Amino acid sequence: MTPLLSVDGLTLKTGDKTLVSDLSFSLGAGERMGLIGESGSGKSLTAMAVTGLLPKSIVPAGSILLDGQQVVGTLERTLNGLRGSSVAVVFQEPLTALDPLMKIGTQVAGPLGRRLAREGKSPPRREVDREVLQFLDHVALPQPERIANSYPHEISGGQRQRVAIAMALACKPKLLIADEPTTALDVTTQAEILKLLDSLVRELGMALLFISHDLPVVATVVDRVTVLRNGRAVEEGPVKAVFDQPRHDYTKTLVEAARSFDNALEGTA
Amino acid sequence: MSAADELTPAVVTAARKPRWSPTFTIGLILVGIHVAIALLTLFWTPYDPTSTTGGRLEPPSFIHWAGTDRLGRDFFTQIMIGSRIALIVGAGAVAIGAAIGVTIGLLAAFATRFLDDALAATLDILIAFPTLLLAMLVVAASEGASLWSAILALGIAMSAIVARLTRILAKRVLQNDYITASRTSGTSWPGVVVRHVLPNIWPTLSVNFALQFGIAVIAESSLSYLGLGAPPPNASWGRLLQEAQGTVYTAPIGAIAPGIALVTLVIGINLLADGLRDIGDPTRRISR
Amino acid sequence: MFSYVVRRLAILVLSLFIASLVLFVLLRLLPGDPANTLLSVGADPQQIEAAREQLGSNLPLGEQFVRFVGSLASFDLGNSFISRAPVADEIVARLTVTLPLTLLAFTLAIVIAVPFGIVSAVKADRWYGAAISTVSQLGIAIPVFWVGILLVTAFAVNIRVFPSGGFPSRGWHAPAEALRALTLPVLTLAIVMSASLLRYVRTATLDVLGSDYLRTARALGSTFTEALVRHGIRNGAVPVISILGIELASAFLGAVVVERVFTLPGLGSMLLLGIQQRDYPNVQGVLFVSTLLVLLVGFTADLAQRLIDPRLRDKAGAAS
Amino acid sequence: AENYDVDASIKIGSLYEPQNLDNIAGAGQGINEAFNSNVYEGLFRLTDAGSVEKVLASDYKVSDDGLTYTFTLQPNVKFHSGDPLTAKDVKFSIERVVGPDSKSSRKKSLEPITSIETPDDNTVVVKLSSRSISLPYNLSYVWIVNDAAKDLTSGEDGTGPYKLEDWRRGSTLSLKRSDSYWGEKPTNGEVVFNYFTDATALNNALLTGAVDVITGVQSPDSLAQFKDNAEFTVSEGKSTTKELFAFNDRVEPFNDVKVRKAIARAIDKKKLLNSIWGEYGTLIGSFVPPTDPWYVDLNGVDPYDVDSAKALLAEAGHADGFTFTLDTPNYDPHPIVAQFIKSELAKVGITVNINVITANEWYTKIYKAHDFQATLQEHVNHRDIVFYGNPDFYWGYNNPKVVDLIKSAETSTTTDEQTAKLTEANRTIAEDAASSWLYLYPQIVISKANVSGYPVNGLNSQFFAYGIKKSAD
Amino acid sequence: MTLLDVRDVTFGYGRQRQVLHGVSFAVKKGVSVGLVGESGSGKTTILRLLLGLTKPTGGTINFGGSVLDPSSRGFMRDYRRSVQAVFQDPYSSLDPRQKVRDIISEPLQSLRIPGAHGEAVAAALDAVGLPADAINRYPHEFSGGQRQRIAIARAIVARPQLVLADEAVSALDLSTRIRIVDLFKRLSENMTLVFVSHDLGVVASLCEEIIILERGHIVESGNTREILDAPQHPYTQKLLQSVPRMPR
Ligand SMILES: Nc1ncnc2c1ncn2[C@@H]1O[C@H](COP(=O)(O)OP(=O)(O)OP(=O)(O)O)[C@@H](O)[C@H]1O
Ligand SMILES: Nc1ncnc2c1ncn2[C@@H]1O[C@H](COP(=O)(O)OP(=O)(O)OP(=O)(O)O)[C@@H](O)[C@H]1O
Ligand SMILES: [Mg+2]
Ligand SMILES: [Mg+2]
Repeated sequence: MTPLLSVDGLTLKTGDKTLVSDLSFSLGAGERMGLIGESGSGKSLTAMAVTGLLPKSIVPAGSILLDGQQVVGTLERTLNGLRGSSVAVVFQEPLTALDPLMKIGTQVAGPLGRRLAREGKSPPRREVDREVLQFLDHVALPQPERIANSYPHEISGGQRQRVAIAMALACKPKLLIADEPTTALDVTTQAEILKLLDSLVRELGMALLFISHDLPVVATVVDRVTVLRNGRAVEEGPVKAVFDQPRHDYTKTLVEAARSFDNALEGTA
Repeated sequence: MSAADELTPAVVTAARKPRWSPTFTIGLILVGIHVAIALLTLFWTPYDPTSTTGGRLEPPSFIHWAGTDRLGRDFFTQIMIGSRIALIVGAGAVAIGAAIGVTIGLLAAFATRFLDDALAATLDILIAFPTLLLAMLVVAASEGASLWSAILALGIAMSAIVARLTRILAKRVLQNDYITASRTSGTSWPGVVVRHVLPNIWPTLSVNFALQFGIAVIAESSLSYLGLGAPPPNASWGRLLQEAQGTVYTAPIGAIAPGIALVTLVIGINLLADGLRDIGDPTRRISR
Repeated sequence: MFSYVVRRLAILVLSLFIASLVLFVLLRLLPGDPANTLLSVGADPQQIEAAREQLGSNLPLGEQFVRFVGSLASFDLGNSFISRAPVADEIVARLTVTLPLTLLAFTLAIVIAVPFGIVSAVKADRWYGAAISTVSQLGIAIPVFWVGILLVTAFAVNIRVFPSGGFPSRGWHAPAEALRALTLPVLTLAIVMSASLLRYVRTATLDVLGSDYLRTARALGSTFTEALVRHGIRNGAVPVISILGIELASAFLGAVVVERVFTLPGLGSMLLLGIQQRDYPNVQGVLFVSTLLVLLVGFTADLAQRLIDPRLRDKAGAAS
Repeated sequence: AENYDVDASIKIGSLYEPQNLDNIAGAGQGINEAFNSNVYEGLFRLTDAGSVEKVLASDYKVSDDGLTYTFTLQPNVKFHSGDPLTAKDVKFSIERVVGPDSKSSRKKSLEPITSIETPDDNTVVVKLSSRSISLPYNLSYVWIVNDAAKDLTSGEDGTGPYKLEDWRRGSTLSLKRSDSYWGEKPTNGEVVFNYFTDATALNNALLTGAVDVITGVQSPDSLAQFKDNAEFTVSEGKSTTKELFAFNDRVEPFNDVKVRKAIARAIDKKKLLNSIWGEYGTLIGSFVPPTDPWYVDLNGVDPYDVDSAKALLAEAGHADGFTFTLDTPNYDPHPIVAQFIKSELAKVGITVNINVITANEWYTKIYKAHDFQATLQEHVNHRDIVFYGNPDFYWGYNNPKVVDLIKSAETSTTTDEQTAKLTEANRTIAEDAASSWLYLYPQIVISKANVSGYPVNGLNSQFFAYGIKKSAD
Repeated sequence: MTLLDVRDVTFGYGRQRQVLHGVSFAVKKGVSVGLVGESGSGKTTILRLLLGLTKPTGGTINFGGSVLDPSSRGFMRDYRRSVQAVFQDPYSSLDPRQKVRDIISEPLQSLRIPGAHGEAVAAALDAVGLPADAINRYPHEFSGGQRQRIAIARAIVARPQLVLADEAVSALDLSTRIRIVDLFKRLSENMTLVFVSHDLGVVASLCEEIIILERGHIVESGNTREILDAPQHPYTQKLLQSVPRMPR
């Protein structure tokens, strides 16, 4: 069976500068993979390349097969069909990812309506509204009606991030990409969101590409990781294997660092 | 792990040369030509600007490149002097607008909330005011209308806009942690302004000054066109255009040449401003 | 929202009062005597004194101001020193020229600037996007009156399709003629205004294009156009609306010049003439009315922004 | 154009919009243009040719001592409001002009009037304190208005061939033929004055057909399009407008006649006139235009001669020249004239500082306060040499001989005597170079070829519209 | 010896927004303190008070026996020499228009500290592990970790007794974070550190004492080890549970 996503020899350049080089990995349906690496290592660019939303100044080469469809060099129209149905993204910054001038309910209804249309259904407004509330409820937002009626600035960062997740979920994509979805949040909120994400992805049987620079965070939600450094994959494998026996020096320093903070907490330093 | 290996990536990405954009180059050339001409007129012009030796409204020729005016004076000489006037007007108005505007803007940025609110509201009212109309009034009425009254009026009209911009920029700078750091390093408020605020608001301000310069040049020419600007000994382009409007059939060059001179200068300045915006801040990084 | 409107109106009235005070003082500071205008070579000094008395321009300043504000409160702008006609009547008559001129030009400018501004931002990497942007640079650098002169030369003198100036004596009772008379002035003003407006639209569009919410919408399957329409218009409108307010004010300023170029009997020519003649009631009246209009436009722009942007609404609510 | 349209609407383009509608309330020259003999009539009228003819006065008698004038009024004259014209209206109208509220510049010339009597509805008797040979001429400026009229600044009640139809300030003033006019019926149905603020727009308006005739062409450059063009008629009339370079004769160095003469000789007026007016306009060498009876050509008194100018300056003790400020009104043509003077006088070592002022300031600073060294001004009036007989006038020329000549000319018994005296005065001021008279403006009227019958001289900026004919093309 | 003594300090932005409710704690010389709490709990506010940038609305702060009084110039001059700060965002805490030399020497100049400034700057750079030639460069030429080193160099150049750090490592990625934490650890041997962070792991590896803050109240404080091993307050427990761990 062909994997849901297979990235092969992906290279991203801007001018004569190479931002990501020769990156390959693949992800089967329902699989969960983490992309880790320090800031600027090309994680977000890779995610954008997968959705075909790279800035115009960045030129991709190589191949990205998503749900059987080539993404690199493909017409915008074809990609539009792919986005939302095969892949959906949750971005890092919850404040700016939502339209500040639109009520939450309306924003969630957007992707939801598109999915329903795709499925050939055209339910009445009331029906759509109800389903919006369901999704808000799904991401454990209290008082979904109030939230649906609010503007983004009226709810907290954690709540906004939940809304962003709800919007992505409303697409029922085969692959969910989460680009550092919790970096802007408090530890306690982060823990809640991670748990939520974990359970929802499982429940809906989606594949997950989880991006973060925070090893422990990645470890809590994925099965496999790819470690990026300066746009190159330096190591790849199951979470446990990579974190227990890192082979690459870079991975080693990352793991050591993470463990040292863990140890400090445990008092085993 | 030593600190040294941390140096590699960042330093490589950072060594970004200011981009010398074509816009900037074109702007620089246009403005440079005008500045050069203006400086030249201080020492030499093709003809004495007051000499009436030519014929009446001669067409352009090798002797008189842009022909002559009604009194037989060389028109090209007048246009050249126009460059000087325009540059003086622009620079003078910006200098006045900047001096008043930056001071008030900084005061507002540092003031207590109440005073700041009051100043901000006043500035808003002033900006809502048809300030240029008032400038017109002042010029129209000032005893012995002179170039300087036009410059002063334009400068004052400009200062409210500069003040508002300065206030916003300074407030933004003041939010940065380096200001707090500077305070905790024992630097006084005036020290903070000189060390941190001014250098950091300068790039944006200077772009704005360039734009205001262009606006002032246009405004002065409009005032002159309405007969409210620089009086006769000063060959302001606006006045040349106004005078030439009556002879547009017999000597069309008069209604065109000063206009082109004006437009090239203003475009040059605007392009320069755009270019400054692009390259002005060498510290700007591609992404953060 | 309601309390905001009330507060805003209070500020408006206050601004207007301050504005008229400034106007009043500024006008009296000007040298020159309105009585002079009524004289001609040959008049003798006693006549001049008589004229001053008749105008009330010999009263103490304070008294003049009290009179002025007092009559303002009863919507009376006084009578012209020179023509003796009620200022308000003349302003109303002249508004029938200036308002259509400004509003038509403004509308035309928006009609030009918005689509072209959006195209030049969305297609910034295509030649025509760059071309639009460059042409708008040119538009910003050209003084209004020169555009007027060039248009007259091209369309009125060379190919005589439009009148070079003036307004039909029957005004809007001859609508076709009146519109024809306004065509070139409106074009002149619109060309210059649309250039600067276009740049603001372009910037606002670029901001929207770089926004995360647009990226999010696209990442969740909306097409580029759909996302731009759904999210871009309102978000782009917020900064553009406040600029529109300022632009409308500058349109009025441009109208003064344009009315001069095309000899239109509008507020601008009334103002210029009033300044020349030191006809204080006229000048005061025009400036007062134009300040009122500008403030009202600003007020409307603020309200419109608040209606669109809930964040502004809440800020106001929290502060009050 | 004999086959003309009796109901035609004549559109007249002009630069002189009236400030208001009353010529004694400071309405400016525009009101004379629009209303004199069109809406209002006087007892007399100054014709376009420069003679004085009877209008509302059907006849008049002068007593032998010249101190009593008895006027008989034209019968059956009605005001536009329908009231009949009576002697009371005439008395009221004259008193208005000499009254305290009057801002008329003619007030002074009517000073000899001591009383006005109205023995019956048809007769007016005017008594004078001294002889005034110009009384009929001076009365041609006095509009006869209805004594019952209320608002004359924005309305009218005259006896003329036209009624005011509509006045849109800043734009147009329309006059409609009055059906109850006592005299000959106008040859058109309506005249509309279209006002412009600049000469170019005015020309364009004629060119594009927005107006039929323009009253005063301001520069020769626009004429190129109209001359040799069969669509238009260009007529050059005789003007009374003089461009004057006035010295303050009270102050150094202009109190020295040699300096004044030197300056007069240092300026190439021919070149100046050519610069401003091309081939149009006239040099007159004094203040009196050819349409005044006391005109003589005085160009020879101080001809252009730089060398003799220098010599005169040296004689006056200014061999190295001197510096003075020229207060220049900020409107055409003064600024450009000032620049010409500056460059001309530079050749004889005199430095001119040009100080640009507004028209308003001109009145305050120069006309009232006499606070100036030299200035530029255009003087539009007919027969205004009398100003040189007033030592308090702004230029401060004080020659007792001229004062006396001008005063006694007014009390002359015959016009010949008056003419002789004023001619003498004219010659004297020229010899004194009381001022420097730069040139006489041309008076150019342009119309569409199908329009005729308009006045071409425009004396005192009058523009009689009743004879204008427009052929039905 | 007690360096800082904070007593019943309350603070509010404006009348309604009470941010700190009677906060009391002490900082002893040589004992670094970690201040932990969620976003908005008042950590930065406490730091601003300690820096004398704002005045408490109630309570007092004592430094070396005298009351911290921001309006007293004489006191503040001495105080500034003793207390310096490092901030969270390495991008906004350095003036982009100043060279590293000017940035680091600013406290020396402003506090009129005598002696060769050049040497002091070089020593500070060396202490934070930056090459000596860094002084002629601008901040934007450095990575986030390096910038934070520059900020630390500025804080220590005048040899203060107390350094206050506000989320000084939160913006850095993991590998850089550990190195900066190591640097702080080394420095805290010579001076006292008050370290504000929401990251328990960082505080645990750096500070001997810990103060847990919840919405302007101190809910728990004391020896770090003891509290982490046996958190008493439910809030502390929740915090501790939320920290993601590496798989074992
Ligand atoms: N639009 C762009 N044009 C040019 N270079 C870019 C652009 N966007 C990002 N880059 C560069 O590409 C590199 C990778 O960026 P990317 O955003 O993928 O990093 P990241 O791994 O997501 O980092 P972070 O953890 O900070 O989000 C960086 O060096 C960045 O400067
Ligand atoms: N200038 C200010 N005006 C009004 N309220 C403020 C201001 N600064 C902070 N606050 C409020 O005070 C409270 C405490 O803020 P503070 O910055 O001290 O929190 P913090 O613990 O540092 O949070 P973070 O971890 O997000 O930095 C917050 O509710 C915040 O909204
Ligand atoms: Mg990223
Ligand atoms: Mg904080």
